[in-house]
Amino acid sequence: MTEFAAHETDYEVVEGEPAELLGRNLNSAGHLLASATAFFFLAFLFAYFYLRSLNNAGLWHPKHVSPPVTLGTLVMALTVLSATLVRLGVADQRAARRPEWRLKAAIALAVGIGAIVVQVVAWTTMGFGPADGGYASVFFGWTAFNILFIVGALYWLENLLATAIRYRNVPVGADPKPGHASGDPGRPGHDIGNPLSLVRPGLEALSFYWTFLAGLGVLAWVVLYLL
Amino acid sequence: MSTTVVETHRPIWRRLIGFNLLTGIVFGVVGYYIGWFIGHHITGASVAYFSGIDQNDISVTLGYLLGVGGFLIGLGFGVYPWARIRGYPPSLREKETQGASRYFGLCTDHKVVGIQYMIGIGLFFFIGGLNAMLIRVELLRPASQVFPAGQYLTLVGMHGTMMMGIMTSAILGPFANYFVPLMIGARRMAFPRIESLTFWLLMAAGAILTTTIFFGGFPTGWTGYEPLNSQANTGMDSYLVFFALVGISMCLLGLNMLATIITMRAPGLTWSRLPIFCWGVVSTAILNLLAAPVLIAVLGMAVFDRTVQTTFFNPQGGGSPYLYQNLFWVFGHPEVYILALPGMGIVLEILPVFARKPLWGYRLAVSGLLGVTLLSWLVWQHHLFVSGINSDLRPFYMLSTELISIPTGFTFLCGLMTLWRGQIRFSVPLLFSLAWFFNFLIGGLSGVFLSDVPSDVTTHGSFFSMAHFHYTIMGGLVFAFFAAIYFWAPKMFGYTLNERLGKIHFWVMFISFNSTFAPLFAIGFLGQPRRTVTYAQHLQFLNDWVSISAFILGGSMLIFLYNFVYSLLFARIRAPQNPWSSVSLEWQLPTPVPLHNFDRIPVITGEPYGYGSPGIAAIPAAGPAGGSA
Amino acid sequence: MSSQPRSVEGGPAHGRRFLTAWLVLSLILSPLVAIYLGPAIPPGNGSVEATGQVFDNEVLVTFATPICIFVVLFLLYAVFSFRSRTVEIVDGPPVRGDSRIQIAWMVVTTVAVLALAAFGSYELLVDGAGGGQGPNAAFLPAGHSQAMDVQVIGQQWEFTYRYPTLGGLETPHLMLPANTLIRLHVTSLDAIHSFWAYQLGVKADANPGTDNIVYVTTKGPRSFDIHCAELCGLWHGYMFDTGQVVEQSAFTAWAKQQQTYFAPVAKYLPAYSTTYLPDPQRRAG
Amino acid sequence: MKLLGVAVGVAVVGVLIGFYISSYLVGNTPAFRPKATGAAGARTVNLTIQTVAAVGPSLASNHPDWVSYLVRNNQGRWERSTVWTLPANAIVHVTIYNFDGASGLRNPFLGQPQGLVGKEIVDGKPLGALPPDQPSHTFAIPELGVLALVAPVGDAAKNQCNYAPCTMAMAHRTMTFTFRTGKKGHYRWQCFVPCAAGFVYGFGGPMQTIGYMDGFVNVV
Repeated sequence: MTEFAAHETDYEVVEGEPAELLGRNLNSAGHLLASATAFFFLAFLFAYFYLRSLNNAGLWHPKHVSPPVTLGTLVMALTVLSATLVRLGVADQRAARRPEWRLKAAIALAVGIGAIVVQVVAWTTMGFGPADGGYASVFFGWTAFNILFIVGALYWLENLLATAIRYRNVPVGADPKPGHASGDPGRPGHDIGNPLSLVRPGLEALSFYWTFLAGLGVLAWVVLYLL
Repeated sequence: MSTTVVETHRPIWRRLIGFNLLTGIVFGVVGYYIGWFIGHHITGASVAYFSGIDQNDISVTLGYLLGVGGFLIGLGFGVYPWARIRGYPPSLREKETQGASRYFGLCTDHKVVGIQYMIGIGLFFFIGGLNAMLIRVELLRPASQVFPAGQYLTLVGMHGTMMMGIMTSAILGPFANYFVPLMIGARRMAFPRIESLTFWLLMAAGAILTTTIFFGGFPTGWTGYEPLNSQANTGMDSYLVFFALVGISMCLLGLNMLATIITMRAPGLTWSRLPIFCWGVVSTAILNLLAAPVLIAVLGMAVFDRTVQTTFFNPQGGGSPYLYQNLFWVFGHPEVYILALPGMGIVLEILPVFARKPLWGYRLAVSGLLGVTLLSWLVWQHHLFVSGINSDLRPFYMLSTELISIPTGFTFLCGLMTLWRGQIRFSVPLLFSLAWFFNFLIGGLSGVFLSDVPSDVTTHGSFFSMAHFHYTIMGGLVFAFFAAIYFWAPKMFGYTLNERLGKIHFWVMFISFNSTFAPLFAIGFLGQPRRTVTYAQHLQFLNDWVSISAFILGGSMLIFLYNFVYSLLFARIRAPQNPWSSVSLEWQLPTPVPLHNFDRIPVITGEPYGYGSPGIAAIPAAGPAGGSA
Repeated sequence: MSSQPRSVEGGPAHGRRFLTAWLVLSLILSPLVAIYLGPAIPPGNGSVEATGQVFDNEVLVTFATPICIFVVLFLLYAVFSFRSRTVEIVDGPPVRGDSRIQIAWMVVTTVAVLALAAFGSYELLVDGAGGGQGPNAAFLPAGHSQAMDVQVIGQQWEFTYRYPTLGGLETPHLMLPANTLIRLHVTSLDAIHSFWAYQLGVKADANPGTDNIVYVTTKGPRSFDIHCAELCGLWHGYMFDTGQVVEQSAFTAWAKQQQTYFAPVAKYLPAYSTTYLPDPQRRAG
Repeated sequence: MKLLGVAVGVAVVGVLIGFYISSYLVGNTPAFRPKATGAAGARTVNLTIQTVAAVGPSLASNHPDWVSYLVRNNQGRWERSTVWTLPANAIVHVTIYNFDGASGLRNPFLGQPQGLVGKEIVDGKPLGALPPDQPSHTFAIPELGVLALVAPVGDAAKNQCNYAPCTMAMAHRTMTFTFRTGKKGHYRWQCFVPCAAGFVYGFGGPMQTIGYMDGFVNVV
């Protein structure tokens, strides 16, 4: 009982936590986030089939509404490619092939941004607007939010890549300069023994989530363009 | 408000500069106007009929979103993402300062966030309650008198939305954030920064909802049904943005809770040793995590309908109002249990302490909570019994709705049997817990009427259903909320709340609560629809009775407020470390709880409610340092 | 901190005492509720469906009585006979559950719930119970093929009514012949309304573009209140009206009078249809 | 001392906010009471109102572009009030000058006047019913069964009135009709024509705001 009241703990307690705790946190968080995302897009899936089955005022899918199949397929393909590259990158990272995984991650990032660009082009060049009936509404809503989630995942990827690049010359186990971890050099004292040890947990969680998101992208592609 | 405050000796003007609430507000206002101008630039004259500035939904919505962004950046939420972009590894170093200032900004200490939540939610609970008082003022007379019809609808909508939105976190916010890490022997939440983010998102949302009156209010009530939603003024955008932000906050809160309880339990704390309150949090968090995204999605569709003219809900454009009703209630019904489940957890957590007995049928109680969590997904169309969709499925929804009373019954059985043959010691928390059983009983039984279609045809959308969900939500959630405050305040604030004032508060609140909402069952059966500014002459007596009781109910809240302020700021009677001599983990910590809770992670060797059996180690022995946290 | 617990044995047989009290009270109160309170519950006997609802409410309230008594009595009994009378804290017996009680409880609640659901479903499916059941419900009341069609059109903020059998006559007053099976087609032109004929025990949401059918069998002549029961905008609180059930002869006379009164506008009315979707207005005000 | 300053500041801000909110909550156009003539029980009232496409900045600062009803007050000036106090069981002679174009009805049935004393006169000619695309507005008190139509100004008409106040020199139509106020009560009146430009179904904004296309008739 008295052990509890011993004294106030200092930062080292938290900052000194083993990397595998962060790993477990991020792992569970990645799965939870994926399930939340799934429920989010379930709403749009439901909207698609519900409005399609009702076809109110015969305006579900007017003649002139023709989705941009080619560009849409390209978006989907780029997303899947990016996710695959990240998965390969994880393998490299596990095997301590640091330059290789950094390269793959960079390409994956570029490919993901490419997907966003292509989607924007598709929106601006296609022959119908959001007001053109049920299908157009679902199309715009679904693709827009899909892009939003992709941006989030890419931000995460960029974080990990940036960390890996910033500490590329730090041998594993060495100490960084004070205040590096918080990004606030004004802070005294040390933060994290080994920043690079914190990259892999994030990377593994991300690769799961990013793959899942790409899978949802494939689903969107099937529903919006093939059905 | 907390004794962990260590006064920092910097002049006040120095403390006001930097990332805190003040800068947050300033940045927020700036962000709003930036968004407003952008939006106005986009749709200047491009959309012909957006003639007046006041009708430009795009400007208002963009303004709100950028305003929230600026608010968060001003609070300091921008620092860490920016550091990550530049490649710094994750860290918890920032924002663990001492002093009162930490309550007005981003703080990653879960205990600070818990207290922030309690004060912030209390503020908006107060505003929502004031709206209710004004509603009852209007209903003192059958004809519209004090408020014009439109403003009355805004009052109704703000009351409902405020309560159903902000109060979703009434238990998870203050108490789960504060006590789950203590109960599971952890030093922090899994994601402290997200934890703080959920709170400030909620505050931004509440502020946005209150600004709806600048835009003429909104007429739809808390459900925001389409197509009335698309017809409404720009005040509607405040509602949409508010609820979307609340949804994001709920989702992240649930994610954080689940991650924490899954990964950060102390060694030896198996799932079957988890305190029942944590189980209540788990089941609620699951609903938070999965239901809120549906809400965000459907509100996103509504925003698109209002801004870029999509036709999700416009039957003349290939949409359907039913789509909104379905999706909204897919979220909406789990949301009702998001409000109810934590109450069950709290009550079952408090009873053993004051009955001096182990929780009766622990596994049954847990299965009850999880059963409600599961079933709450299968019942949403009982809100649409008379709306004319899937009428052949009504027997199924009738069955699934009534099935929920089985797991709910488990909670009752466990609670009652815990009292049985106990050594009951009366205290304010116990009184509120017992009242919970009575209120929830009435609420549940009236729910059977609503779930039974032939009876529902008359009661649907009448004051009967209104009385029903006030009995379950206010009688369930708010009573549990107060039970929790009186139970845990000694640990949270270090001072005991005045017992006598507490008992006065309880009796006034309990009696006036029942005399407010019991007559509403009759009013509903006698044919008064919800949300109407007028009603039939012969119902005036009952309505006046309800109004006066409601004013007394409001007064009881002031008694509590007085007790709270008086005990914490003026009386300042130091609370013992374990005033209820409870055996659960959070009470074994010193008061005030040190910054990182445990200098050595405890190893749990026994079940959480070891009352009456000395054989079981009541106090978990402290294990080797490090452990699993 | 916690001293030796009291032993479970000894003390009066609380369980038997409580159960007897509960049984006695329920046996006394439930019949009283069934006889006196039950029939008094609205919506009354304005129509066959309303009578059915009253019966339904009677069954439910009778069924709820013993449950209510059980919990309340249990709380009172426990509070009064198990309160600790010692100054120092004494623990109760460490009882952690009793599988027999748990199983019994589960069985009882499950049976009760299933019985309730079955009863409610039966009551619903025989005649629709006066609730809106959409355009194509599978279960229809007997003799629905001879039902008289009346259309209820909700708009902001007034209900108007069309009689396809009277040449699509439209009128702001709802008049129904007595002792007839009526098929109400409820629809809306703009926002969602809900047509609630209180004394007839009828409620059906009016959704734009939807034909929400509800059957009601009128009884003798009477007047009944009509409310909008779904929030529909500014004047929702003022969207009420009074309808009449009259003898067949009076009904025909009234119909003739209305047809002459509303002759001028008749030629402008659209052909009778189950739903109407006028074009959205985009013209300057 | 500092605490006191904070307290005072909070109090001031709170009072200001409270004042704003309460002024919003009870905010309404001022009630207008036309002069009534004749003995009690058989009183007659003359009510002159106009409908205009946009109420204009001089009469409404916050929504200058909204369509609105205006009433001529006892000094003969147009004022924006849609809350009128009328004596019980009185004969009310209403004159409507309409400066607005056609919007069209959602429910053509509402194109025929109802519940009036005698016929509604449009520019001197009695009105049977208006075709659905014609009506510019309606003046309806559903609880009294009163419904009067407002005929439109043709799109081709010269010298259209853009926003209030409009002069009689501008293109307009004149409607006159008479109705009885029933027993004492608090009746709402509204427009059934979806004339709110820019809102879904044309039924937002002015159509759902007292002071524009909605109001009260207080029968005392």
